[in-house]
Amino acid sequence: MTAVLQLLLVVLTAPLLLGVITRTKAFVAGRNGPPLLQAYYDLGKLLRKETVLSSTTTWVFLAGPAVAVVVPLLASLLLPLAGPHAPLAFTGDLILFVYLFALSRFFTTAAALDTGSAFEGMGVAREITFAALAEPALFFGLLALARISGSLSLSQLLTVDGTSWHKASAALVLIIASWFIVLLAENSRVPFDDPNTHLELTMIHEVMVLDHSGPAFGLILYGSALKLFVFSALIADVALPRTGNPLIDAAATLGAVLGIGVVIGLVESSMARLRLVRVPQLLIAASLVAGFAVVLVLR
Amino acid sequence: MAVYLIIVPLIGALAAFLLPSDRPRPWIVAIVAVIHLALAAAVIANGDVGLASEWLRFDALGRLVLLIVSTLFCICALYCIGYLRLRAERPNRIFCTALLFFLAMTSLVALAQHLTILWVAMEATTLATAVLLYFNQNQRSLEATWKYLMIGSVGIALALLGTLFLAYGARLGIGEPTLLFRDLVKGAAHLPAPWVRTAFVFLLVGYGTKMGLAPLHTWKPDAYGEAPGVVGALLAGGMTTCAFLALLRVYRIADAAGQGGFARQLLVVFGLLSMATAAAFMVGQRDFKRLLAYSSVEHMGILVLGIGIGGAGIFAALLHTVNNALTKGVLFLAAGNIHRAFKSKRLEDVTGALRRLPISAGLFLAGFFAITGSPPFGPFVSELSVLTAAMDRHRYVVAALYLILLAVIFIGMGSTVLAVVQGVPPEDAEGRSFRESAFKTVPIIVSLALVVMMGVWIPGWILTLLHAAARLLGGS
Amino acid sequence: MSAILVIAGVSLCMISGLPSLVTRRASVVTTVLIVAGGVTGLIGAMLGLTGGTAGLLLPWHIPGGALAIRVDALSAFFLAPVFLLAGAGGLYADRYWPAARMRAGYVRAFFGLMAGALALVMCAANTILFLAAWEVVAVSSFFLIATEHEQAESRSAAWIYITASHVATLALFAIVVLLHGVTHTWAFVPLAAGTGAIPVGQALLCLAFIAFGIKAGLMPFHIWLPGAHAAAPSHVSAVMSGVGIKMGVYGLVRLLSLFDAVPSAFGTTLLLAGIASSILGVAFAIVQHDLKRLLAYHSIENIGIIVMGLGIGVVAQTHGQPLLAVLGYAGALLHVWNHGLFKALLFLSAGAAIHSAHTREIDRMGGLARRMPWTAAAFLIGAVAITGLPPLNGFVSEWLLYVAGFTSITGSPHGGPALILILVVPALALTGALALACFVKAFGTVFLGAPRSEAASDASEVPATMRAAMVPLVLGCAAIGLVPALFGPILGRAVHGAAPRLPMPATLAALLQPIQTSALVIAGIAIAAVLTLLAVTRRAATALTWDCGYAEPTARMQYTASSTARGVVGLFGWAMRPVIHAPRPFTLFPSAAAFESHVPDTVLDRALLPALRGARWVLGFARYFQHGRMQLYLLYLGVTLVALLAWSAR
Amino acid sequence: MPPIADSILILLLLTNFFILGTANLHSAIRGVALQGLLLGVLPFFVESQATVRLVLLVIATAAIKGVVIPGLLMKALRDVHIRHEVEPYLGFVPTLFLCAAGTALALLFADHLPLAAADRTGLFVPASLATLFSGFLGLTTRRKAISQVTGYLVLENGIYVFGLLLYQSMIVEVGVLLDLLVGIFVMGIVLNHIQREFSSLDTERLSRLRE
Repeated sequence: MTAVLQLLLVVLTAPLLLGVITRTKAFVAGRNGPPLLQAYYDLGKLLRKETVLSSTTTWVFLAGPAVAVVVPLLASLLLPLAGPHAPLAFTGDLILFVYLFALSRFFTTAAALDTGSAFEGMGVAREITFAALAEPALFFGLLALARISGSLSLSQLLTVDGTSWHKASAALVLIIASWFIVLLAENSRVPFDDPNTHLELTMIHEVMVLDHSGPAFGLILYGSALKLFVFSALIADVALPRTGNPLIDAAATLGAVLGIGVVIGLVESSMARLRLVRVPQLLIAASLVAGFAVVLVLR
Repeated sequence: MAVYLIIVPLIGALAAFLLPSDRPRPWIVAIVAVIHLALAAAVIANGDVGLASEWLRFDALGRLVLLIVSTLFCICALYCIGYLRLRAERPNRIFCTALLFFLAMTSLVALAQHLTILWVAMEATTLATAVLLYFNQNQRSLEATWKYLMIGSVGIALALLGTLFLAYGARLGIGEPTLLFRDLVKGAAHLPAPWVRTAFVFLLVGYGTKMGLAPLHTWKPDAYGEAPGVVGALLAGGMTTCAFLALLRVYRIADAAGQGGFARQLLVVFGLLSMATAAAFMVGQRDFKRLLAYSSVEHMGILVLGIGIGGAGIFAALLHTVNNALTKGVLFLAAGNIHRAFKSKRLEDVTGALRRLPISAGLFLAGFFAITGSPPFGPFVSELSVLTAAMDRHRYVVAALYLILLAVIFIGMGSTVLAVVQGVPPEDAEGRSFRESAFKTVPIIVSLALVVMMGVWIPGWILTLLHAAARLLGGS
Repeated sequence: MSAILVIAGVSLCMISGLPSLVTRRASVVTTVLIVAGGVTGLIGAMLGLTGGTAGLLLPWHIPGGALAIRVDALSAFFLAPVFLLAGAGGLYADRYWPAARMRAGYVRAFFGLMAGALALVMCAANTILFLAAWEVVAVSSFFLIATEHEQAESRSAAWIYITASHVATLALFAIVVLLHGVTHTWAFVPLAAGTGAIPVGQALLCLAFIAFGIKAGLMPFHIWLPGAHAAAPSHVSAVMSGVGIKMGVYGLVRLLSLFDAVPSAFGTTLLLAGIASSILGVAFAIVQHDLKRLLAYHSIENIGIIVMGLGIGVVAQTHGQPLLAVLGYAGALLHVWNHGLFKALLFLSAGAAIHSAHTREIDRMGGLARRMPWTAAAFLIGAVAITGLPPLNGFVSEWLLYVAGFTSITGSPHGGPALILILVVPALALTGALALACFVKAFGTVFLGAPRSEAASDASEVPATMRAAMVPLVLGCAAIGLVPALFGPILGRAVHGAAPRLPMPATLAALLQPIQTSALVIAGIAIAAVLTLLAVTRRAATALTWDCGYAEPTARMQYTASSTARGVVGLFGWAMRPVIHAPRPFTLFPSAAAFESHVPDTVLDRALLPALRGARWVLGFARYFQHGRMQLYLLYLGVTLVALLAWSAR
Repeated sequence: MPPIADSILILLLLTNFFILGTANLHSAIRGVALQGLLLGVLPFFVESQATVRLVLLVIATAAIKGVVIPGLLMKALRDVHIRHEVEPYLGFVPTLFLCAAGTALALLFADHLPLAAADRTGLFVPASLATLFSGFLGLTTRRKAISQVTGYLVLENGIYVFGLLLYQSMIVEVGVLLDLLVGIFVMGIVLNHIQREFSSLDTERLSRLRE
């Protein structure tokens, strides 16, 4: 029951998050930008379009988009979005959560290299480098949470109750901060990357998908929306207290996620992209912040 | 019957000397060698103690050395057939005569129970080998011979003085200046300590020079470097073994006279010093025959180290004597082939031997791995046993130094050996004439096979012989 | 029974090469023999894993030696991959190194010898037999590395290998003899209680760290490994890297199992060394241009992961956290299997690629996936597995270690000493991410995109037997990844063999159950999704790669491996010092120029070799003592005599 | 032990100094010959009753050590046309000092060796050791091959001196004589070859084999 609810929540509302972000940016910029559901329209259009494949490519090229959609869906099943327990919860599932995204990264980057285009290679180089820096931050946060909750399953790990907020509020704040940075990096948002720039040389994620078209490209867009949603939900889970009632919790999650979307929009409209050389520094800072959280909880 | 071990080679030497033509001489040497080996086998098999006389008789040590020398000589003699055919341009009368004389004298060393006879025999081997060294009759070999002769004679003279000191000690302690091994050991308790210690020092330096312990080894690289490979093999495997036997006899007396501790101290020092010297000179050695000379220095060091450690070390040292002799046979003979084929023994000219003469180079490489203590070769067992003995005696520092030096030596020796055998041979027609005929390879293969046997399946009777010899020296 | 099968397998492997040595036509015989040996031994090992301990004792006429074979759970666990890889490698070699090729008999013979001796090491119950087999492996590997000794590169690789390996052997001499000193037997028997605390025990542990560290290729003892694995024929590299370096791990585990308590400091040392070699190993791997060197550095990384696990086990055991210890040992041991499988798979498929593209340079391959799809698929599976991604086997073992790390932070008391184990988590995270980067680069550059050289564009799929040799490895990777719970009991026995004082771990299977479920789910859904998308776009039109308006992309314009790695090199500048030969254009119209960059191994090229050169220079002074004048030589004689006389007069 | 023996031994030591001190090869060889003669007559004063063996020994020793071998060396010297200077590596004065020091040390060392009552007064042991030592000096500090042979002869004389203490055991002088004979005989041959090959007896030419 909760599983279905949660799955529906993720599958249906993920593109909405993109809409919220663009609307926020438009609002701040004083424009009345695209409609809230623009992402849905785009997906619909792309699914109807025909596909053109590069002559150098192999099946790996299409494995990328497929995995990119499957992974966030599976990962979402590990999170307690509706109700206290995730549909799929066991000791050590947190590691699976992180490694699922690694899996998708492997295939998306491989798909990019499959085209043999210099630009996409460039994107791959950046993606894998930055991801290597983002991963420790994620794990430091998980370590701290594990210490706080004394559990190795996301379901207990993320349902932070008042007492532990009372105990380790500082650590939790640090974790949320660092994870927010990770979220921006992993989903290639400003200040790491600008999803709607058109200078291939400056991009990370967008440049890797230059050659995809039609349904495959649609899947990629949808996949990135899902990924953004799942990461936001992860942070939301840390922040939110749980009632235990699936519907209420689901609503709360959705609200929080959209809230995070608004924050992202504000960030994007308030600052510009970083120079690439600065990106690692910011990510290492994020890792240090999370590491500090670990130190706090161990103290 | 044992006396034939000496007489037969002497007759052979005479025959070789009188024979007018060069061709058949190597065959005489080979035949005599085979007969000698058969005799030796018979002597060892039926535990023949030799003559009735107290002066010449076999004990376990003598049998062991006889076995080693006779086997090695037989291998070398067979090799000589091919070698001397290759060097047909040289007259070989003196060479063959000296070879057989050498065999007779080494047998005498093994047989001698009287220190003076022992000494005389050693002296005689010195002379015989001096003649052998000069086979090439060029300036270099002459220089080598001269140095060998001078240093060797001085050493042997010192040994004589040491012997006399022992005799005087006997005169004081026992009453009559006997030099009979048995009497000395029996009456050792009464020998005055200062004489024993002084005598031991003189004999150690004297026979140590013949063995080539550092820093008395200086003749070795020149001699081994300039001599034909087969002579090198006989020196490194035969003569040094005899000198070691002489040293063992003396050690036994000193030990019985209560000077064992002092003697062992000296031996350990000499052993480690020899290994260290060898290591220092092997690293970056550009001449692969001199390299083998230093390897011989190293293994003489290991031998005396084993004795110096005492206890199980004595057995280990004796075992290593066998392995060392056989392995040196492989190395020197194979090196001789490479030297002949490339007409040089410097790394500058010799590379890719595996390509030009696969068998000899392969044997050379195998010999290298054998001598550095890799299974399944004999030295692996004996070198490990030496280490075990050191640990059992709680000589941890000695053990550590031993291991470190072995490592350095492996590095030094390996870089040269591999440079010789690996790579692409230089493109020159010269030396292509060399053919790996059966006589030039089969004896080496036999020798290697024996080394493998010593590492995989030591025959029971050899073990019993070794144990008996070790017991003779107060080991376990 | 199992012992007999194992020994039969060993002998079959060892003799397999002889026919090929005799005549070129016997290549098939060799293949049959070694495959038979592999299968026999594998069955034996499996029996040993499921059944009880079995032994075999034959006399051996050397002092202290005895042909004593003992197949307990631990030995069997290490034996299984050895025999599997021996068989696979032998099959692969049949066409990879055909009789027509130079030194075919030589390669086949030494390969069989090495594989057999390797198995013997893992089941020897007599220390001298262990030592002998160990050295036989070392020497035969040396000959295999030096197969193409005409090339200076493989000469030096072989030389460095045999030197390092001999140092390890001498350390092992000391270990064996010390063991004999404390136990008074030449068999592996448990040491007296408290041996870990006394000097002898500590000496044993230090020597073990050196000897087994060198053999396993643990940083900073890894110097020999990259060159050796690059120079050897691929099927040899597969065995050397897949199971050869496990010899060190086995020795370490076996020795530790003899102690009743190992000092915690040793565990910490293992942990830190493991972390260092996993991170630096993968960092160095990323910057390699040579496909086989790249894989070799990954061996260093994976050995690091294994040793990390052992470190966890030791530390946890000394601090009384059995569950944690079990997790550590289990992770380490399972990773021994996994690494054996996927590393061999990678080497075999890489060998196939090299075989068809006639180069080891990553940047001269490319586009091979279209030309040799099977090899590409094999390599991809290996890559996903070694990166530790679900749903393949690499993930399972790394997951166990992660869980150990997390358990240490949840389970240990405030400021508990075991908290150091949490270092495992970030270390594994970084390693995993970098490994991903490295293998995306490798797979992408070698198999994807457009061919970067003539040879690569003319490449074609390798013969069936070579592909067949990869099949069992693929199956192994998949099996352990998808149904890990099946292997729980086996793993439990092995762990018990490795740490007899731990309670027999029964929980492993239960622990792995959810992983199994999710792995199956992931695999199912992902494959389904990919297939549907392929079906949907079956009729898709094809065009040139869209290169942002540039309509004529050439292969040379592709992103190279080294530029893909640049970002990471930047991060590790403190450990790696790249050497860059860049052209400096000074005219208005600079002429054609070449850019070349490579990263020398910091330990070997920047520390060790210079030190050795220095030592050699110093030793050079000894020459003056042997400078030809006989008077001087006689002087040595006299001085020695006088000195000894003085000593004797004391 | 009659005092005459001791005085002969003193003479022996003096000849050591002479051999090391002289700058001329001829006189060095003459010194060796003198030593040989001295050693030859020495047994008379060691053994009281004259036996046939004694006489034979005296004649043999005197003949070989005093006449034959020096003669051989002289002949060698005549055959090879080299300058007759000794050409030492180490100057004469330092050599003599060393020799003196060696003699002193020999006396010291001999003290801690117990002697039989009969020999207690004698100088045999120190004289033997001192001569041995000066023989070594001759071997190590001289350049010409011939003077090295003379050095070796002196060394042998030292051993012979000690040998006389063991007059009873026949074996001793047999050893010494044999050693001398073969040693010098072979050396003579080799010298001959050296002369032929290098047309010189300067050992500088003989130092090509080196590291």
